Amino acid sequence: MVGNIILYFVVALVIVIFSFMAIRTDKILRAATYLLFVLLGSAVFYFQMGYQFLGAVQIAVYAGGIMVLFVFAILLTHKPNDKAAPMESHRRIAGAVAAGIGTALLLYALFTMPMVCSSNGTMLSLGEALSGDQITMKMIGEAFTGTNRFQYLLPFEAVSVLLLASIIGGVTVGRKR
Amino acid sequence: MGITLPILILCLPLFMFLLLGIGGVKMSRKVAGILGILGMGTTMTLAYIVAFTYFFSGNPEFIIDGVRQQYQVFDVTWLAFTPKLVVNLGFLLDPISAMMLVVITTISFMVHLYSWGYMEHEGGFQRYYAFLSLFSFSMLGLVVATNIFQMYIFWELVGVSSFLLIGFFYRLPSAVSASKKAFIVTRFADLGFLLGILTLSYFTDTFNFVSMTSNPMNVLAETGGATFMGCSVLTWAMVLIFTGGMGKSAMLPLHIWLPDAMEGPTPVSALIHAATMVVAGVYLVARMFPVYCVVEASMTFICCVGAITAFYAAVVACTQVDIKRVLAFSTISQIAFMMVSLGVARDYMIPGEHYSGLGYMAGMFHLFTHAMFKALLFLGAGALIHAVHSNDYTKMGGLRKYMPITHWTFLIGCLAIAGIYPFSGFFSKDEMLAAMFARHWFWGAWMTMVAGLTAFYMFRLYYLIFWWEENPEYEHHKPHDAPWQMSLPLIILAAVSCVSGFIPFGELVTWNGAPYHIHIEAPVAATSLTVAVLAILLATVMYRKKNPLPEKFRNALPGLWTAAYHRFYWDEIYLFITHNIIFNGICKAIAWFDRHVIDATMDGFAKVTQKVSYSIRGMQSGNVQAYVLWYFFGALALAIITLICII
Amino acid sequence: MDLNLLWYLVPSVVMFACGVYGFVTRKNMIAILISLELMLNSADLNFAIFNRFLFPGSMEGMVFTLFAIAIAAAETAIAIAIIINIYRAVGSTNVLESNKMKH
Amino acid sequence: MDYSQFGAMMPELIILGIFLLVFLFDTFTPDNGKKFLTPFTTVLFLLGTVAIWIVPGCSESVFGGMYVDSPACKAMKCILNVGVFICMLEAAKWVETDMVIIRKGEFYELLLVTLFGMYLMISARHFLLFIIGLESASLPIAALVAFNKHKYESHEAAIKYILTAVFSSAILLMGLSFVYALSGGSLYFSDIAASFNGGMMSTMLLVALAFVLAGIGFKLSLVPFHLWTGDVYQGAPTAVTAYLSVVSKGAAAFAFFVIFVQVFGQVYSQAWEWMLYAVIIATITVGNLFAMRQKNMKRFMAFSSVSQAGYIMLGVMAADTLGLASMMFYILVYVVSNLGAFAIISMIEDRTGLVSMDDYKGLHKTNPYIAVAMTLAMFSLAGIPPFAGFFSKILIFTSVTGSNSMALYMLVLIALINTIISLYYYLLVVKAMWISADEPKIQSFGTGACEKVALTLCVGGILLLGLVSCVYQWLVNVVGETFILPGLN
Amino acid sequence: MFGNILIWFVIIPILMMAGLGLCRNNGMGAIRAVMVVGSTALLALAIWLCVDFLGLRAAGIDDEMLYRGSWMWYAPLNIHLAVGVDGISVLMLLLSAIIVFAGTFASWKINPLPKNFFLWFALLSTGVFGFFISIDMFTMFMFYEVALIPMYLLIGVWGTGRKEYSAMKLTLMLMGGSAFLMLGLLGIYWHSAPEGGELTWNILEIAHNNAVDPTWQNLLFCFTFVGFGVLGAMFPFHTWSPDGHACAPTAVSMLHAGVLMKLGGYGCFRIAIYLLPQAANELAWIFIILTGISVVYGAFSACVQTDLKYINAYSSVSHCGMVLFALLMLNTTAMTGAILQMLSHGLMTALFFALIGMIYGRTHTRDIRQMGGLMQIMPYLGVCYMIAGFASLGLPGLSGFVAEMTIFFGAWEDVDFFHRAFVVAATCSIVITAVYILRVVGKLLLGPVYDQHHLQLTDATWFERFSTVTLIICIAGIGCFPNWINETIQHSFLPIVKALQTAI
Repeated sequence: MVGNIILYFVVALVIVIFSFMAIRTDKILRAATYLLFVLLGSAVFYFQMGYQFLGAVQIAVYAGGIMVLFVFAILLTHKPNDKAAPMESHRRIAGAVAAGIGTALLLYALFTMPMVCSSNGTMLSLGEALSGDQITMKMIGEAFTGTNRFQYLLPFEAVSVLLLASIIGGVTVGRKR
Repeated sequence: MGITLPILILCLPLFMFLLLGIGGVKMSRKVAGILGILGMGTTMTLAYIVAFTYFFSGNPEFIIDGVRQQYQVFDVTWLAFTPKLVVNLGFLLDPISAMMLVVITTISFMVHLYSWGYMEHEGGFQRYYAFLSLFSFSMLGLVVATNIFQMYIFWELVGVSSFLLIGFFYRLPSAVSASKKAFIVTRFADLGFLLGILTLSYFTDTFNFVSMTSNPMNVLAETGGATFMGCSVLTWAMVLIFTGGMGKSAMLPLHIWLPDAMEGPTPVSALIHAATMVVAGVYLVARMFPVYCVVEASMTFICCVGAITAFYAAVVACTQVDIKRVLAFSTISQIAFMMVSLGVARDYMIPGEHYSGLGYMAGMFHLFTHAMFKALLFLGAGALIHAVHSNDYTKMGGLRKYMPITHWTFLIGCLAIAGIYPFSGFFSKDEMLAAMFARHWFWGAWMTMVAGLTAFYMFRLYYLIFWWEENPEYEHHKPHDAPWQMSLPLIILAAVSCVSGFIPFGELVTWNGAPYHIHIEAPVAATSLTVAVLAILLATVMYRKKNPLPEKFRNALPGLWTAAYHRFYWDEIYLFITHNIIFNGICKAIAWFDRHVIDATMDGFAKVTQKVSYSIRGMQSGNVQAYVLWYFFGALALAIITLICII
Repeated sequence: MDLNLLWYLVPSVVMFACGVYGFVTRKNMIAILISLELMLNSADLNFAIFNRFLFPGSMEGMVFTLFAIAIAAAETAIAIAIIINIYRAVGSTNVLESNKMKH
Repeated sequence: MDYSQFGAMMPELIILGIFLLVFLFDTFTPDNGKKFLTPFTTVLFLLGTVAIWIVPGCSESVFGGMYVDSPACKAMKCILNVGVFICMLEAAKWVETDMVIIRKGEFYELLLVTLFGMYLMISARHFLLFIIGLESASLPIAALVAFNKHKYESHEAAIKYILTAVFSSAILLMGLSFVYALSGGSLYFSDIAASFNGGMMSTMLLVALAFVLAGIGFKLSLVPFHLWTGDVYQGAPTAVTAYLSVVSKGAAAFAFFVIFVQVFGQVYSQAWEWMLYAVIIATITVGNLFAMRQKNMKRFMAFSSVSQAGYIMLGVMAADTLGLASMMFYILVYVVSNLGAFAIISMIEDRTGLVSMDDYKGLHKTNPYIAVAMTLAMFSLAGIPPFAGFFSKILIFTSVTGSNSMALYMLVLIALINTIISLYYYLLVVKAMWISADEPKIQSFGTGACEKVALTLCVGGILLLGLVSCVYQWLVNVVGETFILPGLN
Repeated sequence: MFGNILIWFVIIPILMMAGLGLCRNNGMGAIRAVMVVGSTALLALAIWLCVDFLGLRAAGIDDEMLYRGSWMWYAPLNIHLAVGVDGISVLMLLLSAIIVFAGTFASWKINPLPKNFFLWFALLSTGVFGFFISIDMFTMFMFYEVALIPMYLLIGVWGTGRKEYSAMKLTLMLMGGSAFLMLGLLGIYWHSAPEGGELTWNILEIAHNNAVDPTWQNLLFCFTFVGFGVLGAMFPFHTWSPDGHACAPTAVSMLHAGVLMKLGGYGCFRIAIYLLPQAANELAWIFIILTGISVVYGAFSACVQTDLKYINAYSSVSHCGMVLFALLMLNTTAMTGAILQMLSHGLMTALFFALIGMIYGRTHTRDIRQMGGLMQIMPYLGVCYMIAGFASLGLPGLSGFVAEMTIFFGAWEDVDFFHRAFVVAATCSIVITAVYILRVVGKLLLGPVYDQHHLQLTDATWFERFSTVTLIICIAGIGCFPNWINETIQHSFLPIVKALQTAI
């Protein structure tokens, strides 16, 4: 219980701080690294919430796959001494305002969300939420291969088409001529 | 009476107009002239037949128990505004229309004949005859109108024929502007006429003269005592209708077009602007006479307008240089005379007055005689102009030796208009003055004075043309009498002017059809004769031989003379109003407003759109981050604004 | 004190906001892409959180997240391909230089 | 598990089949056989379209309600197919040009895959499937936009497109996560609709709606989510621009309708009616204001299409069967009109490289038929009778005012006033072609067979679609048969 | 469907377009042949219809509309292609046919692109004829817009002067009007039947149902009246007219002023007044003010213009204002006068514009200050111009007089001070009309020749004579024998006036 809270705070801090640093640092490679920490932090949250498979996928796909893409891309497009000067200030102010209003609005929305207030005025704690059945790999496997309600064979097939299309697209864009 | 003759009377001139107007280009002058004269001659004959049949056949259609009837020969529907308010075209025979048929066709025929000589060398000869036919048609249609709307229709048509004929010499800017002026001024007056008809017919539900005049009290009853701005609506209606007459008959203040109308060929002036069209106003009042009598105020109005105009025109006529202008003002004055005469007449017996209907008869009588002698004078003036090639009496003088026929006929005309026994003018004028005196001594005295002025300026004119001193230019270019086509009408008209006073007019034309026996009122006749003779004597003294007397007179009253010479500045006032106020002040302002306010507003919408379009183009800055910023703000704004609105 | 969904949502929202801020303020296209990853990740996290705390009995949200990760991968792949492409064409990945078409 | 359910997805399967055949053909034919690729694909696609048309639809939803191929959906797919077919014909010449020819296989493959994605968008009744469809429909387009590798604009357009697209999908996912939170644990459309009731309003719902609207609005280029449109349309190859402007937009509009009316219909008047109201006004107006001063024809068409999207959205505003039918009809008419215009723009661009409106001056002297076709397309877009655009506009206006709400009348009034502005700029094109006295810059040129067919189809559509009422009647029938719309609140 | 005679009014122009499509681009002979045959056929058809219609009426057939036909078009919205004519439509069709006929001859030598010119011309005719035969609001509106849009190209391509600006302005303003109109029509449609009844676009059925909610009527009346009023050149929406007319080619000016502006007036009473009688009674005063201003304002503006076409355009503003003004008096006589004024104005403005075009074609200027004494040089044209002028200023025997008088007498039936005051103001316009007409006639035709180069100019050619004579005959015909037209129109107004009276 307490461990969970401590873990939460650590991870939350990691996410917040590294998110912030990822968008503030001048060095692009560092930004990628900070992003990695954020993603890993998210993965930890997934684990903490009992979504082991999701966490694993997060680490494998994001941290493993996407980050590699980023690093390659950065190395390919990076020039030495390519220190980006910061954006002009009015843009930064505008961005800050946008982010600020966005945060405020989203948080307001979330804190007043009806589900929170409706069920006897109480919210499930993490422990209560985790008290049900664990999600097993079998369940996930069945969900991904079934065609009934709450089974996802069709999206699974469809997303494969999407990935294929992305590959073709990527290849097309990447081809020399 | 069958309808063939009346229809022919109307259709023949119309047909001649179309024939000469459309086919004229292909005709020689001679053919056109002969056709025109023949056509008019036939019309005249037919009109005589009709008129004489009406007056003298004794047919019960026309006369019952000695009272002449109004007889509608035909009356066909032309346009039905509402089931009740229907415009008919018809042919009304009654004493005044029959009399007018005679006058119009006679003068018209004379003018046709005369013009053959007068216009011989002018271009557009065929067109001229076409227009004359058009005018004759319109004028005939006007006088035989069975209803006020038909009258209005032909009223407009005579206006336009007058326009066309005044502007006959259309290459001269002065003729063009004179014709424009004539048309627009009369048009303005016709507006009043139209409003009058609108108002009147709204109450009577009919346009028909017979049904309106046969029971005028009914008309009054139908208005139900409605008033507008303190006057009964019937007064308004009748005064407005009279306004139309004022325009056509050149009453003050709508007289300004008539002197300018002299820009037209002189025969045209004789026909239209002396004998026929300009008396349409008088005719109109006579036509509506019983209804006018119902509203006393309108009669008073007519009297006042007539009296003022008569005097004004007579004074102005004393100073004019252009002989046609003098005649024009004389015409105005004489028509005003008739107006006053009508104005003093009544259709009911005023206790103690025997003469209530006399003014009507006298006015009509004067209309008749005036048409003859004024046409004579104009045609004579035309002969003079033809000989001297100028309208200006300073270019004339001493012409009696060169142009005897013209001289004698002109003199007869002058005597007639001056009211000297036994010429026709004496009789009619005498009756008029008698009627006026009978009504109130003021009218009589005032108009006697006008009669004196008339005699004076006519003889002034006569002497200045035929006596005074010879123009030295005659040696180069000797003036001579006009050819027979021109002389013949002069002689005929002079003869008529001599004898027509003896026509028993009162037997033929009275307001109610009942005969009236004319007898000379001795005191009145004596007074007017005396005044006339004195005036003639004065003119003789002043103008018979070249002498400095006129110059002295002029210098004695410089202000009056200048003002009279400039016709008391009416033209200038009108010019100021029309040009400076209406044209520059209103029209230009409105046109400016239209372009720079209304149109600019419409263009302004386009311009503003364009401006906005340019001003928001920064939104599309080309930077994807800015795009996303807009995107994000847009999404947030949607949520927030809806949130605010709902909460 | 117990962990409930709001605890988890806060870092998620912050991540999202950082992503927005990063997108509009970074010049390097890859950095912008990194910001986008933050935003996508935040949304993914949301699904998982809602699933766990609101509907613990089902796994709709989790599955959605799984697919969303795959989609994010596809997006990143194509975006990176285009960025590399543009780098080859103009020799720069500065987004400010890609504004030839405007107004 | 019942794999036979895939049988219900005939349209998707057919498209995927074609995609695979093209892929195989492209991969395994020797280089000298490649020249048959275009006719092969085009004919195959035509056959596929016919097949989709013929194969009866299935109103039953499959995969537990995740997918439905109702007649209305099928009708929409057929409309899209018409657009894609014309696009293919228009692109036939372009894909044979030097820089593109080696990648023409990819061009067709990507085209087909995106079409597949759009099919999924249309038929999806579950947000997961919808998102996948949406992404399949938008991500490969980025590759298509970047197709003109020798042109800088193409790259710039691609980067702008992909960054905005990813951003919008992040927003959309965020919005959907909120929807999920409110939905009762299911992302099936029917479940969400059932879980909403009129009383439940919350900030969260508003945010969710706004974000979902923004996310789909990106595809439709609704203002203010449209800013990528101008640049991308200008930079992309013309064939792709044409595709982007009609087909992609059409699918998104249909999906928009389904989502907002079927899923969120319960909160129509409380929440999204006013959002959409504002967005429509902004879209029409801003699109017009931008379009009226554009000189580049593609950019011009971009903003014109922004404005047109606003009119399309009026159908959603109506939110009933008539609205949907009118909207679909509008899209169909828009497809032929816009593609007619793009056919000409791409023809001229291929021949001469000119895309400025000023270059079109005096076109009627050198290419009268093309000028006439362009004029018809412009008139149709402007909504001038007797061309189809007039009917589509009027029908959609009629459907919007059906509820007799004064606010909607005012919306229609604003839209109508905006048609004046749009008429202005469409007439600018007509003016350039017909009225300008300048010497024509574009020489007389011949048209290829494919272009002729494409143009004939478009002109035929422009002339006939409105006058022949059966198309609209058919749409009303298919929509009425299958769409059971919830009562709106 | 093809058995209905009315449909042929639309089919013939379409056939003409098809025929023109087959002609070569510069095959002047073939193009003219198609146009002459087509326009003659239309004229013949119109005359035949007119005669037949009068015959049927004389035989006592008393339906509101004759030759009715109705074919379902857009079933979901109950849109029909519904046709039918009453006396007014018949006369309007006749007018249109005459002007199309005259316009064909007036543009005998059109250049450049004759084929395209006549194509658009025929499309415009299609719209005009279609509008007058329709009794379904939707098709009416469609044809209305069909008639508007060819104007842009006709002015833009074949016009003169600031043609691009003017064409755009005209098109946009008229389309702006039709935007309001469309909204009005939509409103009427959605209120066209009582609760639960079947909605309809059919004018007769709507009038019969009389179900438009009173609160909505006022709004819809404003929309529809303004919408049509823009085309009727109602103040302050008239400014397209001077510029548009000034720049348009001859035949287009003729058709536009002659027929197209009549669409506005026709629509005003057929839709705005007939279908929304209650609002018409209630709100007429607003528009009486506006149209009353139009009448006087247009006349005053015309007085100071120097461009012949501008003069005529402003005069059209005045005369068309009179049409709407009379319609708003809401009684049979005045409305009859309005229709007569439409006919009269259509014919005489067409004649005016034809003549101006012919004069301009010779002198290459329309500035009256640059011309003078043309009567000596081209007497035929001069005489025709004067006749047109006289018709315009209301000379008896020509059509203008009949129309104006009917209007005044009708308008005078409204007794209150407000109406009377405006009628008096309107009557004043006849004087102002005389002023500007005579001003033009004086400067242009009479007086000395201004420019000696003009002395070499020739008079009218045969096709020009043909075109003008046709129009003059019609003008004089109406002017001399108005009653049959008058009766026809009055009869057609009965249902409308009845609707108005029951709505009070």
